[in-house]
Amino acid sequence: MTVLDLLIEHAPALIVAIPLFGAFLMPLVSRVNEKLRNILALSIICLTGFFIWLLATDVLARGPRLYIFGAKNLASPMVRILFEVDSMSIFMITITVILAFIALVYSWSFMKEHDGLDKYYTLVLLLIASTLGMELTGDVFNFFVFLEISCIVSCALIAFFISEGEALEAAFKYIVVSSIGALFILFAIGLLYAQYDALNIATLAQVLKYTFLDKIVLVLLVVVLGMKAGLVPMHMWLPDSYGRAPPSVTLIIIGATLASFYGVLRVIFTLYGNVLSNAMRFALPVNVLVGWILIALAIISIIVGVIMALVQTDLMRLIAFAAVAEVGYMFLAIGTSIAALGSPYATTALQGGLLHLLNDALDIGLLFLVAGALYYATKKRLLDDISGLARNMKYTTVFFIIGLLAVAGMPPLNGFASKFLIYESVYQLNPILSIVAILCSILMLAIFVKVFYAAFLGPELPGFKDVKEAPRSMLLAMGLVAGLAIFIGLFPNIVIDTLVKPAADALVNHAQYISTVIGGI
Amino acid sequence: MFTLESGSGFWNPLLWILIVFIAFLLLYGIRGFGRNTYKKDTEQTKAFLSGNKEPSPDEMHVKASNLYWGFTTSLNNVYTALRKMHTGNTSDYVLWFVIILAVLFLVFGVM
Amino acid sequence: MIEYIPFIAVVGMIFIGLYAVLFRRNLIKIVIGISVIESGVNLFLITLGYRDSGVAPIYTSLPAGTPSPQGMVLPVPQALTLTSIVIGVAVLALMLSLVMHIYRKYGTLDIRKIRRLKE
Amino acid sequence: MDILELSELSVRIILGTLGLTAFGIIFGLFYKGIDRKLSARMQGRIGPPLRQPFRDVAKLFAKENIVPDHAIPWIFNLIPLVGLIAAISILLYLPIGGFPALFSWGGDLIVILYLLLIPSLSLVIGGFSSGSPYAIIGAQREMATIIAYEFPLAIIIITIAWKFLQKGATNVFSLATITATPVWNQVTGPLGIIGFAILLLVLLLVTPAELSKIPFDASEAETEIAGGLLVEYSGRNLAMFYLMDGVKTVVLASLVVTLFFPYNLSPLLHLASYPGMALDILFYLFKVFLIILFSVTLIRVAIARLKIDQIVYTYWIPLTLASLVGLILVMWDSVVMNLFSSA
Repeated sequence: MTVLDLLIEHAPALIVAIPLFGAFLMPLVSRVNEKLRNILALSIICLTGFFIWLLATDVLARGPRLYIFGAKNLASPMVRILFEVDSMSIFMITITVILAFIALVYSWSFMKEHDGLDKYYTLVLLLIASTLGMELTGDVFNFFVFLEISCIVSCALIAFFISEGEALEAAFKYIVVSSIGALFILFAIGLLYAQYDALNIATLAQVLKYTFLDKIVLVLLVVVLGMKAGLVPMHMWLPDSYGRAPPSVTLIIIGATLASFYGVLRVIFTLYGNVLSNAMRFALPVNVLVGWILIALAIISIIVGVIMALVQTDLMRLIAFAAVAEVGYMFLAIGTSIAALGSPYATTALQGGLLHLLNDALDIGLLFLVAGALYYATKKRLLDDISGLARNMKYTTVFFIIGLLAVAGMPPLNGFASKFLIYESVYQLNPILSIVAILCSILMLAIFVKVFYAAFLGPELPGFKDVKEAPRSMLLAMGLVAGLAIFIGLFPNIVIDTLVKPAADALVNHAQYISTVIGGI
Repeated sequence: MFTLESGSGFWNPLLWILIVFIAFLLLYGIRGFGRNTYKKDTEQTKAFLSGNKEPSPDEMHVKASNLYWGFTTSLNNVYTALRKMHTGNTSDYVLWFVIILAVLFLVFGVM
Repeated sequence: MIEYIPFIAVVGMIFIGLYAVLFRRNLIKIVIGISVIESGVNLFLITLGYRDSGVAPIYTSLPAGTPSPQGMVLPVPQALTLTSIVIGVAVLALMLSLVMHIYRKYGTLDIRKIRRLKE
Repeated sequence: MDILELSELSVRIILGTLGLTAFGIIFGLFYKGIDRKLSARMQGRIGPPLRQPFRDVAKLFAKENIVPDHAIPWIFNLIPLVGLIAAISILLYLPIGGFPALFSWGGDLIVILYLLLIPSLSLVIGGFSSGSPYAIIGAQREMATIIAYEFPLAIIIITIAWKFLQKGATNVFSLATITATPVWNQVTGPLGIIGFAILLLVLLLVTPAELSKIPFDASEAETEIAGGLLVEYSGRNLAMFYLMDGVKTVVLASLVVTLFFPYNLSPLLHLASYPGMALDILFYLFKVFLIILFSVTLIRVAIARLKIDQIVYTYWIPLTLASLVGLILVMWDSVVMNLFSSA
């Protein structure tokens, strides 16, 4: 066994362990040197990224991988902490690590003038570790633990600007909502354990029978994870917390939110994959029912998201409402693919939804970075207070234009590629879905054109004569995201073939996920 | 290979970029024939206000919250309802969660 | 009937906690409500692992004559509960510190007055 | 793809772009001239000569190109060009002159729907970037108009695609599929025909708003906001917008022709080769003329300008309802006919 094999074998554990270990190293290194700490944090992410790359090449080529803590094999009883990595997990951890890298590059200049940065970096790395853990784990209880860690850490990060009362308020709302949600997840896990004596997803998926208690579990898991992903009408914590968190970490919090979305996918496609299409309710297969419920919530999310975003005056809150709408697009796509399980357009919809997940993270992330740059340059949050910044902030303007076009789904940027797939698949289930999706994406365009006008165009106000362009590290971070957005927009097929298609196949093909564990006994 | 196929249609970004690039070269050339001078720092670069005296930029600036006024007023009912829904009260956030939970329990036949 | 009492208690605690979160206005009471929900869920997990007249699942100090493993309570729910309690303490501490800071900034603990972020 | 195909493709792209740019600009201006002449005659005036639009462009090129103080110069100058280029790029995806579309494998109806947004969007951003209150008011009205008419437009496009899908076609958004078997051949009964007729009518009413013509030109409204979003534009920048307007007219008329009247005369008359082509081109130009006559000239002569809230209302309530009725009729078409045939 070569060193490389060994590294790949232990990669799933290392991917979580390295940022976790690094997190607690941060206060120590902070005492030595600030710059060293920033470099160390970045290199920890790079190292994690390297392991993710190793693991990705292996998993994409050879199928799912199992990592069992404290044992070579899985023996009965099946209660072991285990990580299971399939192409879907690979897709998610790749997104998370990209977002984390960009956020850290951005933080370098953005957070420079604040104190308490040792804690900041500790929290950021912990959040990254917990998000990666949620996406890698093959065990429901483990998922709960990582979810709770990410919820505690996100809350602390949202409250980071502790001198503002609003940040505290947002953090309190976030922790109330998400800790109640997490407790319900724990309750659901207890129900599952009581029936099947197992905690890992694959075993549960195999023995699940869709009993009365399983229905309760399904509803609890989907609703809680849907809330954590930001489905209307359970979205209200999202604008509060996104709007008040430091813009440099909003990107990572988006990653954590998307991990909850991943949880929904795991629950529906893998955990309940065996039973959904067989069970009946109202003379309909349950997968159609689940799909239509998600579609209904998604449509409400899209509409409420854009309509509320149109009247927001606080820039970051406005972007957060747009993020709600974007989450709606993802749920629309996966709802369609669940409702139409097995038909050819279900696959297209699923791929479109997953690609949109990536694009949403990048586009909304880019807009938050731009909003952060504006905040950094002007110290103003309200759109009414700023004007004519295109004169002094040329690069930021260009990045904002890219973000605007991407988030509104204009060709040839990445948002168009995924929305294109979504429009051209969901209309087959019902034409109205596509119509609403198209209309709301145009409203999204109107919203961000308004932001563009308010922040960048318009006359030069006297207060902004000597506003400076954002510092270099922030420009670099924005440039990286913008570059990715353009790349995915121009070569969508490359991303779809290498990452999205395997992920979609892994979701649909849950038998493989199960047999990896069952065969590993 | 570079064409994104959805099963219902196609989209080839590279082709579009090429077309735009060629058209840009051509039209930029054509545009070059036009006159590109004007008298800087004279009356003619002031904003056109039907001959009224130009107020300071602060007063002339149309604020972001006034934009799309016609659209938001025509959706006034919707906005009133949505504003009522977004109370900002944490208990209401949890209440919505409980409501959705209850509705789905009903739909799935638990209750 | 008697074996159902813990489950009834679990449901009761969860509903009491939810009631506190939904209808009490004081932040501290909301935090207490969340704690009560958490205790309910923990009680649920513990109850799942309970066996009538079972002993603690420690092999080295097993009382003589106990059938193993049938005579022991299940260890896994206890491990889960311990983890959950630890997490619960962290959440509780964080929430209480937030409440403290909020009181400093807003000068009130009434949840209806702490809503500068709305619409 | 070998080197031969690649070179053929690149020649197609280059020549197609150059040719269609020339076509779009020349015929756009030509149709503009016809439109002005006709509307003048309808109002009892003599009207300008047909070549007046060409002269206008030539004159604008010779005028000063003023960049106002409050504008952001690089956006202000770039935007008219972007709009014109986007309008021209649509022509390559549409069947022009009775020939199949040049690159129907490169973009479909959804792509065209989005590309159509870019010229309007460029007007909006151009207006916003000029920093004059009149222009800003005009630009926000234009944006509201875009939102308004996009609703019925989306319904029309999705309905057509859905109908083709029900008939078992593949690549239903592709214009090649739609021109191969016109929508009127997809229906099974009178309900479908009525439905598509309603959709056609709505599309004809969407067209003037896309082109911001009276009665939907609240964004320009010369009499109240002095040209609106174009108020600060002059010289060659204004000429670019002028050309864009002409090209968009051709694009939209061609879109209507493609969706609803993709018929050619040559198979009917058994003409082949060059005479057939010439006839098809003439027939296509005639169809485009008819569309422009109905949806631009007649409407603009007959109706006065609407206020912006009336525009939003018109598109979101009556026209959206009408197109939804069209959608439902098209959806029920086969169902109802099946009922009859089974009974």
